[in-house]
Amino acid sequence: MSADPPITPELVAAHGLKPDEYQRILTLIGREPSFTELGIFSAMWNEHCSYKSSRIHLRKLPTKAPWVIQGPGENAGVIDIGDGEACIFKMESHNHPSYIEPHQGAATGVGGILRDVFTMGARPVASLDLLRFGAPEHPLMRHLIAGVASGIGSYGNSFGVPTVGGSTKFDRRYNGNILVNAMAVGIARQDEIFYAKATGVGNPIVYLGSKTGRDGIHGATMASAAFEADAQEKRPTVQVGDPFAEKLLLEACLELMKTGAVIAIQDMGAAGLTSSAVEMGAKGNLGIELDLDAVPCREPGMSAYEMLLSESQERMLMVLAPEKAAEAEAVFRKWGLDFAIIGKTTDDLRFVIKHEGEIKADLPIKELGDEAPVYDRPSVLTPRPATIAADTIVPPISHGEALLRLIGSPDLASKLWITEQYDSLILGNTIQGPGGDAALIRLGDGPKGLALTADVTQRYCEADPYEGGKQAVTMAWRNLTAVGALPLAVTDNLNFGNPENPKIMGQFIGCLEGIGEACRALDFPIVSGNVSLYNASEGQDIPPTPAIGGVGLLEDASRGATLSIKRPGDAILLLGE
Amino acid sequence: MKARVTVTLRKGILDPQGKAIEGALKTQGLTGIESVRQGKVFDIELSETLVGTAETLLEEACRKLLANQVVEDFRIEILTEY
Amino acid sequence: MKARVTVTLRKGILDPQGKAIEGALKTQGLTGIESVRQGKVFDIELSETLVGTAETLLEEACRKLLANQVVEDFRIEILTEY
Amino acid sequence: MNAAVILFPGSNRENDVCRALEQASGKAPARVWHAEDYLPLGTDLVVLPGGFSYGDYLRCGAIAAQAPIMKAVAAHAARGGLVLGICNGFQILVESGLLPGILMRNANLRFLCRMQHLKIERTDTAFTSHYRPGQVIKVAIAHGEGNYVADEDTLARLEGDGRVAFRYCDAQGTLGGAANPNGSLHDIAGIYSENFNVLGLMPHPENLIEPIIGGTDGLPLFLSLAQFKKAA
Ligand SMILES: Nc1ncnc2c1ncn2[C@@H]1O[C@H](COP(=O)(O)OP(=O)(O)O)[C@@H](O)[C@H]1O
Repeated sequence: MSADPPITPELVAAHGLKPDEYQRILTLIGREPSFTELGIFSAMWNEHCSYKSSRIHLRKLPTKAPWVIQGPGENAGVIDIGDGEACIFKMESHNHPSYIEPHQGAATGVGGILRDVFTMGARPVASLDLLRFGAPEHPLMRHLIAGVASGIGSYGNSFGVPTVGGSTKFDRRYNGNILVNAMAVGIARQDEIFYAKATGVGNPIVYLGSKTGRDGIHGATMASAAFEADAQEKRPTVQVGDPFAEKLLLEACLELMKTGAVIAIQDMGAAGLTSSAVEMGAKGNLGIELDLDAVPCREPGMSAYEMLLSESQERMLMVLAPEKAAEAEAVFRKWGLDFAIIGKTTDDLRFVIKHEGEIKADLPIKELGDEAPVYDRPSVLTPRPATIAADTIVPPISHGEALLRLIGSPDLASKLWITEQYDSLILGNTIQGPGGDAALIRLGDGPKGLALTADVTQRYCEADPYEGGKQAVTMAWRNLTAVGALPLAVTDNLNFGNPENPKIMGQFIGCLEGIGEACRALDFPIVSGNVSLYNASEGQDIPPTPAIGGVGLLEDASRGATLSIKRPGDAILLLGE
Repeated sequence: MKARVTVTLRKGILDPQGKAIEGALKTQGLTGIESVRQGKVFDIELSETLVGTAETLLEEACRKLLANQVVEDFRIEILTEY
Repeated sequence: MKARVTVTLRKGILDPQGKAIEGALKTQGLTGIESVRQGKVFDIELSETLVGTAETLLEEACRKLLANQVVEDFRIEILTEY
Repeated sequence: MNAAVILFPGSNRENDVCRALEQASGKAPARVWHAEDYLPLGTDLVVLPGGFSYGDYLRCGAIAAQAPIMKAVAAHAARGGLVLGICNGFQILVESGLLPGILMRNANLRFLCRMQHLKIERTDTAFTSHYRPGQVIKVAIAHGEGNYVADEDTLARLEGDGRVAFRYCDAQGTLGGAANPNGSLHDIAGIYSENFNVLGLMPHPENLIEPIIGGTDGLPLFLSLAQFKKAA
C-alpha cells in the first residue's frame, strides 16, 4: 500500500476547496487534516452535498401545509394522501454523468432517485424524467439521446416501475451540458415511514447491497492518484447501474422494515459512505465509528479514502436494533445481497474511521455538515423585459409557414421514439402514461389515483426568471387539474449555470422568488428537491431550468380526464382568457 | 478477409452481468470458478484485402460504434485464413 | 488459472444484433465491412490448477449455462499465463 | 383452479398476473419462491411471470431456467399440467427446453412498450376458449428481446401442428410488416407445447383486464384458464 500523499495547496485545490475553505477546516479541527479527512471535507463541502451557494435562498421556499408529513431535508418529501397512506417523492439530476456516459449516467440517475424513495419505506409506483438536449444536429446528440433513453428505460423496466411521464426539449445551449432529471414516486403507510436519524448508543451500523468498487470517485482522486505508481489503474471510473441488484435491494429492504429491525436507514448516493454515515449520526446527535476492514469490496487494496468516497450504486446504510441483527442478515442472504456490520453509533459526536489498524479520520460529526461554508453570492437580477404590444409586431412569416415550422420543431415533435422504450404499463395501474398533460395512475385497486407531472419552460425563465418561475409552477398545477386531480405538493430540480457568475445567480434568485410566490398563492408546498449548479461548458451556461415536479390526488381515479377526444360531435370549450 | 474484434470491460468497472453469471455458476455447484467477466466479440467479414487498411477500418469501427471507450477496451485480430 | 470462453451463434441462425450493427457501420460510411455477427466472451478465473480439470469444469459451465446449444457454439481457451 | 406463480429474483410482473388470476378465478394464486423443490399440492396451473429474472443478464431466462423449482415445473408439464409463461416467463420456458426456439433481441435493438394487436390462432385450448375464432385482440407488449427465432424444421413443425398461439397483426388482423414489433419469424407472439398444455407468449394479457387501464382483451385468457379446470 502506498502512503497517503502530503497535503499541499495543489492537493487542496484539486479537492475543490478554496484557500479560505481550507483555512476553515484548519480552524475547525486545530490541525492539518489527513488525506482521508481532506477527502471527507471535500465531499461534504462541495456544492452537491452542502448547497453552499443555494442554501440561504432555498430557505425562502414554502414547505409547509397541513398535509405535508415531511418537507425537505430527508431522502424524499412525504405527503398525506388520506386513508393512512403517504406519497413519498423526489426529483434529482444526473446531468454531468449522463454527458460522460449517457446510458450509465441516466440509468444510475434513475437508480439513485428510486433508492431515495424506497429508503423511506415506500414501494415505488411511478417514475418520470425531464430531459434537455442540445441541437438535434449536434454531432454528439444522437448518441446522447439514444444512450439516455435506453439508460432510463433499461433501469426502470428491469426494476419494475412504470415510467409514466416527463418532458423532452432541445436547445443548442445544452449542447455541452445536457440535463437528465429523474423523479420517483412511492407509496407507504404513514405509520411505516423510515428516516435517516440514528438513535441509541452502541447500535450496529450495517452495510447492505452491492460491493464497493472504485466507481465515480470524484475528480480529486485523479490529482491525488498522481502520487501513486499505478495512477492509471486507479483513475476514477464511471458508475455502472445494476437494476437487478436494486430490485433485490428494494424487496429486501421492504421485507426487513416489516420486522422492526430498522432504526435508521440512508441510501449511499453522492459521496457514498461518507455522507450517509455523517448524516445519520448528525441527525441523531450521535457519533459514528466505522471499521472499514469490514466493508465488502469488489477490488482488493482499496484505501480508506477510496471506500469513503466511492459512489458505487445499489448500497444502503442502516442502524439496526442489535437484537434483530441475525434476522436482518437472514433476509439479506435470502436475496443474495452483501451484509456486513461495519461500525457502531457512539456518544462522542465524532466521525471516526478505522482501517488496517490505523485511525484514518477523527472529525467532529456535526460540524462536518453544520459548519460547511454558506455563500451569499453576488447577483445581478435579470432586467425585466419591456412589454411588447402585440399589434406593433409585423408577422415575420405567414401563419401557414409558422404552423409548418411549429409542427416540424423538435420540441413539439412526438416523443414516442423515447417513451416507447419505457415500460409505462407495468403494475397494471397506468390510466394515462406518456403523452398527456399529466400522467394518471391508480393507487392499488383504487378508487384513489395520483396525477404526476414534470416540466419547465426554460425560455420563459430566461426572458424573465421571476415570471418564468411562477409559470413553471402554475403549469404543473394546470397539468394536474387538467386530468381532474387536486394538486398537493411539488418537488423541484433547480438546474442552473455557474453560480459564481452574478448574472446566473440573479437568474437563480429570480426563479426561486417566482416559484415561491406561485407555490404560496396556490398552497402548493415544495417538499423535496435538488439543486444542480455549474451546468456550463466552455463558458456557455445553460438557460435557467428549474424543473418542477407536481403531485396531485384524485379521490376517484375513474373520474380522471385524459387527453384524447372521445367521440365525434362532442363540444369543445375554451376556458380562461 | 475475416477479423474478430473483442470488446471487454475496463478493469475496475462493475460488471453486473459477469457477477450474476458467477453467482449462478457457483450455485450450480461448479466449484473452482472464482470470477467471471463478460465481454463481446464481433466476427466481421471484410471486402478489404490489405491487412493494414482493414485494421484501420476496424479501429474506426470500434471507436465509432463497437466499443464504448469510457468503459470498454477493444482488441482487433485479423484471422489470416481467408 | 485464467480462461476465456467464446460463445458464438451457430451458422444459419439469424443475428438481429449483428445485422443492426452491420447496418449502422455501413451508414457510418465504413465501406469494406461486409457482415457482422456478434457473440460473447467470458473471462473466467479459476482456482483449479490442472488444465484438464479446468477444461472439464468449463465445458460443464458452457453446457449448463453459458451457451444455449440450440443456437450457439462455444470454445474454451486456457490462457496459460497464471 | 389452483394457480402457482413462481417468483425468481428479478421477477416484476408477478403482482400484475396474480391480480388477473384472482379476478378471473376468485382465488388468489400461491406464490412460490424459485429455490423451492416442490409445487404446492394440487397445483393446476403454473405461471412464470414477466420481469427481468437475474437482470436478464447472460441470455433472458437462462439463469432462471436452472432454478430448483424448474424441475418441478417440468414434471408438472410432463404430467399434462398447465404452464403459462408470459414475457420473461416465455424466455424461461424456451431456455429450459419446455418450448422450442429462442427469443432474441428485438430487430431494432430497442425495448418496446406499446399496445399491440394479436390474432388468436385457435380457440380450442385451455388458454383461449373464451376468445372467438379469428378474433383480433389488443394487449400490451413490453420487451427488449421478443424476437422469436427457430430453425426451419422447428417452424414447420409448429405450423404443421397448429402450435402457433398468437401472431402480431394490425387492428384489421393483417399480419406482418409494421405490425410485427420485434422481427419474430412468422409474426409469432406465442406458441404451445406439443400437448397444448404449455403456452409461452411475449405480450402481457395481465395488463389488459379492466376498462380503466385501457381494455379487457386480456381477461378471456384468464377466464379460459379459470373455467377450464372448473369444467374438468
Ligand atoms: N423523457 C420523457 N419521459 C417520459 N415521458 C415523456 C418524456 N418526454 C416527453 N414525455 C411525454 O410526452 C408528452 C410530450 O412531451 P413534450 O414533448 O416534452 O411536450 P410537453 O411538455 O409540451 O407536453 C408528455 O405527455 C410527456 O409526458
